[in-house]
Amino acid sequence: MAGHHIVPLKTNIITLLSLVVLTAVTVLTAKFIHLGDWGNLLLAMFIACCKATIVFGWFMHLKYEGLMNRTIALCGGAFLFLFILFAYLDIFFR
Amino acid sequence: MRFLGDILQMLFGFSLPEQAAENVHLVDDLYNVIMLLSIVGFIGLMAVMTYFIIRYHRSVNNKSAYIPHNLTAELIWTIIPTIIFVGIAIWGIIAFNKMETVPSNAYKINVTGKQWMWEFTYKRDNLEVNVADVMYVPVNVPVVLEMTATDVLHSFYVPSFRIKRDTVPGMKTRVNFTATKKGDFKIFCTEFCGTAHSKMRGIVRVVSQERFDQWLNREVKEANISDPVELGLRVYSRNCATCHSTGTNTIIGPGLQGLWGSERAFENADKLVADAEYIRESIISPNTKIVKGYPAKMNSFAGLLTEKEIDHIIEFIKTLK
Amino acid sequence: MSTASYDKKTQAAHHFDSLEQQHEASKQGVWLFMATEIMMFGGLFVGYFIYRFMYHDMYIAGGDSLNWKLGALNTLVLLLSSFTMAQAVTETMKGENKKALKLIYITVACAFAFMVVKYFEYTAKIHHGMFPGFDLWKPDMAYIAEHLRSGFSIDNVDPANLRLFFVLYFVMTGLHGLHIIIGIGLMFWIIKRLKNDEFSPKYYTAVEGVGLYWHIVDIIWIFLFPLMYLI
Amino acid sequence: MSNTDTHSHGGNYINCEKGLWSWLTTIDHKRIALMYFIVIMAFFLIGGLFAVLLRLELLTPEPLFMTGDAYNRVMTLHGSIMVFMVIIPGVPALLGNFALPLMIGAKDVAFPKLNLASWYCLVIGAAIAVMSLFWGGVDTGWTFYTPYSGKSADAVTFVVLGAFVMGFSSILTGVNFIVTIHKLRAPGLTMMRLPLFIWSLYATAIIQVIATPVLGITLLLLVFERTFGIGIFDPVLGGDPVLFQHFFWFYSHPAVYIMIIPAMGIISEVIATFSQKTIFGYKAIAYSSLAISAISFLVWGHHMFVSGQSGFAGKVFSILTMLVGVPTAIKLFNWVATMYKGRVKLDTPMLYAINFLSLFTIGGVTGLFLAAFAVDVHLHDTYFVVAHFHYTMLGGALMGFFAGLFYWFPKMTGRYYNEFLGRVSAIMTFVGFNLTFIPQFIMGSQGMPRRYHTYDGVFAPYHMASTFGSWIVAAGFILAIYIMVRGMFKGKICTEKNPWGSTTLEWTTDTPPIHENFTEIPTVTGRPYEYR
Repeated sequence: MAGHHIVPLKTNIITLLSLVVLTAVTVLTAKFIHLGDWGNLLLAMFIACCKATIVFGWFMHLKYEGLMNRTIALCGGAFLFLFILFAYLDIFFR
Repeated sequence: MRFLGDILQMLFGFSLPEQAAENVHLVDDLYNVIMLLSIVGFIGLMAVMTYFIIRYHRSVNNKSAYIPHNLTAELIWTIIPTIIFVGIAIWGIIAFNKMETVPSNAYKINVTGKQWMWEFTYKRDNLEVNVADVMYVPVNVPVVLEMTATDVLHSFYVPSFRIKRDTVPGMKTRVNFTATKKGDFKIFCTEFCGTAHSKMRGIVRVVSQERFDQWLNREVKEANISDPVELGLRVYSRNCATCHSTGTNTIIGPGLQGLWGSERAFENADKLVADAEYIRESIISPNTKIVKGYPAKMNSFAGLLTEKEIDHIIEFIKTLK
Repeated sequence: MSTASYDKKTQAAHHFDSLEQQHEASKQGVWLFMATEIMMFGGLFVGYFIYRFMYHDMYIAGGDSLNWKLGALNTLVLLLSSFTMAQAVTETMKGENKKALKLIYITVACAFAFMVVKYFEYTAKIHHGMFPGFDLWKPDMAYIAEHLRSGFSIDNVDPANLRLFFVLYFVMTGLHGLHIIIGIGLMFWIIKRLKNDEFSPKYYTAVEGVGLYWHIVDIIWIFLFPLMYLI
Repeated sequence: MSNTDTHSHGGNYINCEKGLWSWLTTIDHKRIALMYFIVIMAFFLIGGLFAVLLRLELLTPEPLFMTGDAYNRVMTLHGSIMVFMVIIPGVPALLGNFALPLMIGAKDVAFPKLNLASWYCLVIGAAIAVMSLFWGGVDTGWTFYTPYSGKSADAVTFVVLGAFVMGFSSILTGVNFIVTIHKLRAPGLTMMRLPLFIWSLYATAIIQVIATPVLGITLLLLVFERTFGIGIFDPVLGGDPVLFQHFFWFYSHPAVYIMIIPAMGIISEVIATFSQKTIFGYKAIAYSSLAISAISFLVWGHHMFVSGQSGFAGKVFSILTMLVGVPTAIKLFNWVATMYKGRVKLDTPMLYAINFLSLFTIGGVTGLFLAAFAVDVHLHDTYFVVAHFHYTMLGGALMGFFAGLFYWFPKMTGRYYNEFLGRVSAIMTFVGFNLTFIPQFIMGSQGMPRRYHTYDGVFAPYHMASTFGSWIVAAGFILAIYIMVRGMFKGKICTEKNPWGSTTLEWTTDTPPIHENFTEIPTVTGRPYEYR
């Protein structure tokens, strides 16, 4: 069954390093690159989403999981994104 | 569209309130069309259902057919409702856009909703006039209301003009109309705002332009009269009348007649004679001394009434023997 | 080491056909619960984005007055704890309960470290009068002005709206801290069962469930850190 | 293949264990369903009592026997009890818990202990909410709009905490059902052979899992605002009350679909069985359940057209609200088409199903008025809205709920209810309901605002008619509950496995089912409604 895939130590270490690197990137870009308020916000969110997908994929074994668990994780994110989108819809044009 | 409204009114008594402003016919036409579609749809579906029940009742029919689905029928009753529903939505949006556009020469009135009364502020050559509960409006002149609230959510609703907008504390909302009929039209508060939410009603009085100017001049003149008792009465009528009567009967708070110099018993403090200091304190922080037998319902007026206005109220209460 | 209180779980509960089906069912149940965690914190993130759009200067001032170095340290601590938790799950799947136990201890240690850093941050904020609740709200505007980045001036920072930033800061990081404490409780539960040597390559559902929970708590901090401290 | 379980011995699930403790610690989904029956019916009667008190008070324009505050408290309690304690847990927790494992050939739900925990969440949450009565009740309306709910001196914190705890009952039931439907289906039972009630429970569970947490965080923020004095929605600090409405309605509109989709599932079952005919358009009904639960997350703005929300957002929400109406219309047409060339029999469940069809159609079409932007400006927060949501909630969800209760009554209790009185109660509720709420449509279109304790004399005749109607509908529902309770203890014993001649799995096991539901797990070969 797909559920029993054992993630080797090497993969876990690579995942950890990539997360630490991305944290450094997000700190540097936020502190030293000024792209205006929207630019910074979107860049920080993009990096955070990359880190989240890495954690979802490797640490939480989503890469080795069946379709159902992936759709559940995706639904959580998608409905949250729609909530933010429609809330902005109201605030932007008020 | 007019005949449609009359037929429906005759048939079902779904009469909408009178049409007393421009663009109101937009709402009524759409309302009547949806009503017609709904009645046709509902009666049609119920007729078909009733026919099936009678025609295929178990006592009459003993062999049920095996019809799992029928693509054409399903496509028809998917596409047609979608077209009708989205069509109604688009019509509703167009009608809203027309009602929403504020003409440039609109006359501005500020509306403030506060717990359980409406207050209207008119500007006339840098002089401000506050009026309570009755809003005078010239006929056939586009009017825009800039609205806010001081404490909780309220909602300014005039059924005859088909307009409604919440008044949100800390936010300016606007609504506009052009009254076409003279007369008094009811104002309701339609956002729940507490104990006397159902008493928070007012009147839009639509009058001719001359009559309006004459009224406004008198209000402006009155606004700067000097007699404190007269001013006290005006402040009383705008802020205190909803809960305190000038007699002895209780509305929500105690009656004010004979208050000056009388002995007052309190729930949470010992007795004292009512004097200027006591009245001022019970306006600024009402809950420190609550009169026996009354709920702690009064909001503080700190920041809402100036020192001068409180003095006028005290003068006015002195005259209430 | 007490012998296992009951033999290693090889039989599924009465309504499941096999242990495998029970494992898959519980994992899916945990994933659904993770979706609810995402949506719950999501509500707070929507509040954050909306108020950030409405009171931008206040958010810049509030964010700058936080100590981003402590935030970065906390992020690294949580990432490390995520790694050790993931590795612990791998060890349990391989049957190495001893190693898994050590790794879980490290994860719990990281979680405590995170809470200690949080404690210092909170006391510093309260010391500067920035706790929005009760009547502790006496914002030390000089401190905020001093930390404000260039290009933004202190005079268009309205203390009332600034309080909104700190309301969201304390609610979001406080709720996140509460979830860390729940995580620590769960991990002590796993430690007790590891000591009982209950888990085996055929049955390790509980460890994987707690692992998923811990990773979600880490992801929420991954989003919280830049929003609060950096931008 | 089914491994024997230590503590299941002779008799059916009701009498296989004795004593209150065996009930309070049961993990059998059928027993938990009966425990839900007691809690939900008790709160339905209390909520209904408050409704009759409200209508009695509104008989005359001037106050009759309540003060302003008392009216607001009764109005809020009626709303909160009916929404949080009766309709949201109603069909999914009670009938869903009983029928789901039986209909998919499983021995129990995936997480039985979690199932018991959700029952306790509901009871503890309800207890916390009812405690507010001792501190003066709640007078904010069931929507708890800030800033009034932030400032009100009443015990709002208790009801809000109660609702927060009850939210967990909903989430845990949702998680339980999704995993059960995915993992515990009988062999041969593919997704496209699932009975339609299971499809509706699946669609409802998705909403319960995704939307309820947002209500949880909203209520938590309101509790923080009231207890710690942090003013997140407080306009004095620049907080935005409209943001609270966004948070609240993001949950509460999908919540109205939590109420109605399970009832729709029951109607599919009842109409197929009592027409003895294959359901018409199985795929259409199954997919429209999913479509409704998906689109329901994008329409909440139609509650805020006039609340200060931007015009543009209102227009987007108006069009999306119309789209969510389409799958509902498809279902209605498919149900009526099922009766075509069937062998219709008007037993009590079928009468309640026809009540559902007629009343819910009115509820649906009046939704068109409220979704059209310009008309909603006039009709928002008037009695038109009150009548609309009663037609969908009472006429839809509750009629479906009672249809389901009477439909599965023989299987649940092993006894028959009184058929004649059942039909009388169905007709009484239909007549009383229409007499109560048709006048409210007329009042609403003439501008009678909602939640008014005293009102304008011009609306008096409508209120009077509505109050008379409320007595009849109350009598109808009391009769229905009386029939069920009496039937449970004194009804004619029913040992017949399939009293209605239905083809779904729960009618293949014996009445009332044994603890493990099936002596041996059935294998499914065809589609669920094979009435040849």
